[in-house]
Amino acid sequence: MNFSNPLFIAVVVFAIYILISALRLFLGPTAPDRTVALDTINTLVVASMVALGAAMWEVLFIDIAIVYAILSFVTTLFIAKYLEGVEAS
Amino acid sequence: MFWIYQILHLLVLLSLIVTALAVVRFKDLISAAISLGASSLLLSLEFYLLRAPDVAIAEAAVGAALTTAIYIFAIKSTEREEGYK
Amino acid sequence: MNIVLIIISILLAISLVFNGLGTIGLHRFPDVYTRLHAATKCTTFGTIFLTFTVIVYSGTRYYWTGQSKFLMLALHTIVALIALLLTNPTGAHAIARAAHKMGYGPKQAVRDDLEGEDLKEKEEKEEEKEKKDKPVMMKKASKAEGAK
Amino acid sequence: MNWKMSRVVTTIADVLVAPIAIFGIYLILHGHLTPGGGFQGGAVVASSTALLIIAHGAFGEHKKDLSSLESTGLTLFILLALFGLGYTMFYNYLAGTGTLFGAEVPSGINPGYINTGGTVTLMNIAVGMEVIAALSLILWMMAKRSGSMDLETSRSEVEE
Repeated sequence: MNFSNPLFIAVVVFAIYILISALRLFLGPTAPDRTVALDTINTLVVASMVALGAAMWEVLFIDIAIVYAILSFVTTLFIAKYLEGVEAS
Repeated sequence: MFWIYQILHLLVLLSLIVTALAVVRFKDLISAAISLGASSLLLSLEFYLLRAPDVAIAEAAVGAALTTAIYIFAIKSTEREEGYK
Repeated sequence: MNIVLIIISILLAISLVFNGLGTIGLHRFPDVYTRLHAATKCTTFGTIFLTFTVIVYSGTRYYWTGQSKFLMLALHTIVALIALLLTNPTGAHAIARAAHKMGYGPKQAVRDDLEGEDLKEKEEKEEEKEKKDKPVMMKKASKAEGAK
Repeated sequence: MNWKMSRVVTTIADVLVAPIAIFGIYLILHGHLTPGGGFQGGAVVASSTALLIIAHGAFGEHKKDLSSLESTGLTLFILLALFGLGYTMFYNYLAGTGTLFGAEVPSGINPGYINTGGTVTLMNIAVGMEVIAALSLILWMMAKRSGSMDLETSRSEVEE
């Protein structure tokens, strides 16, 4: 592994963004806000997985990013469908 | 340049702690389920960083998609008592 | 300086800047809809540019070394890009629809175009209209055939 | 949870169901060469079932089919384990025999030969069948029960 690859440094910056989005998930006043934060975390994690797979030169690791993108979509749909039937107080 | 890798681990584990604290702290069930989904997704990223793609796929499939789905089906059949927050 | 390195740095910088803007917008905006707008759009755009970076990186590696591993890397990244393009806007649409159905209005907004409308009823009316339209067309066609 | 979602979501879900299921089957069948295996691939296929349920509602009666598939997978796994009982349990009696799954493993750097798994491939398939059926059955039953008292029945049930 070559740690001086620019993609590795990009992944570190992505990890900082993930931490900031996790703070919004902690603070967000309503449930849709938290869902938005979850969606942002998902996209950032997919991005960092693609960058890490390219930096490690492993083809199989990109497949995990594809699975992850599709499965996080299922999670988002489930939460959205539950929230559709709930009334805010 | 190995310290970059360690900083990466530190940041991911820190955000994992934040989401895990959110799971324990929230009184609203759906917010706790959302935080649990985020926590298990970040755990999958941590397994990926440790170069265990096998466990990462299992965690992403079971922890993120199926467990959240089952929790939401369970929450759906309860009654909501606490205020929305 | 290599020209490929310059291209990769520019694409990576665009990706990092847009992802950062999305994350900042998640904290700065007051409302669910504006937060969704900032977060989803900016992170999708940034991630698309990150996949472009990886494609250029692995493509040039393939050109230099000739190993088929790097070509596979580029192709799998294109599949990941397609998956991301399909899933991300749909998730944003579902969240916005759920928030509107829950009853959260936009803050500081001048007007809400969808206010007071029940989306479900509107869709059902549209579907009924479509169902009504189809037999009418069939009848017209049969009439025309009968005239012949 | 029995009503339909909007048309955008149902269209994209219809597009994405088949690729997810195919990717899960790929994970099951390549479990002895690449990361993955019976449990992981089965969970991915079951999440495609979750996508179908979320888009179109839980309709139909599939309890008998799914539990018979689960029983078939478990029985196949136990039978495969018992076939190697001459030596020990789970003995890999197909390895190195040159039959369909028992080709010999080449040494050195190689691109990865598919048919060298022995009984591991067959056991992965059995475990995959079991996990697909069990997780889909859990999801389908919970969707059916949690939505039965709700606002309105799904459109497909009305049509039936």
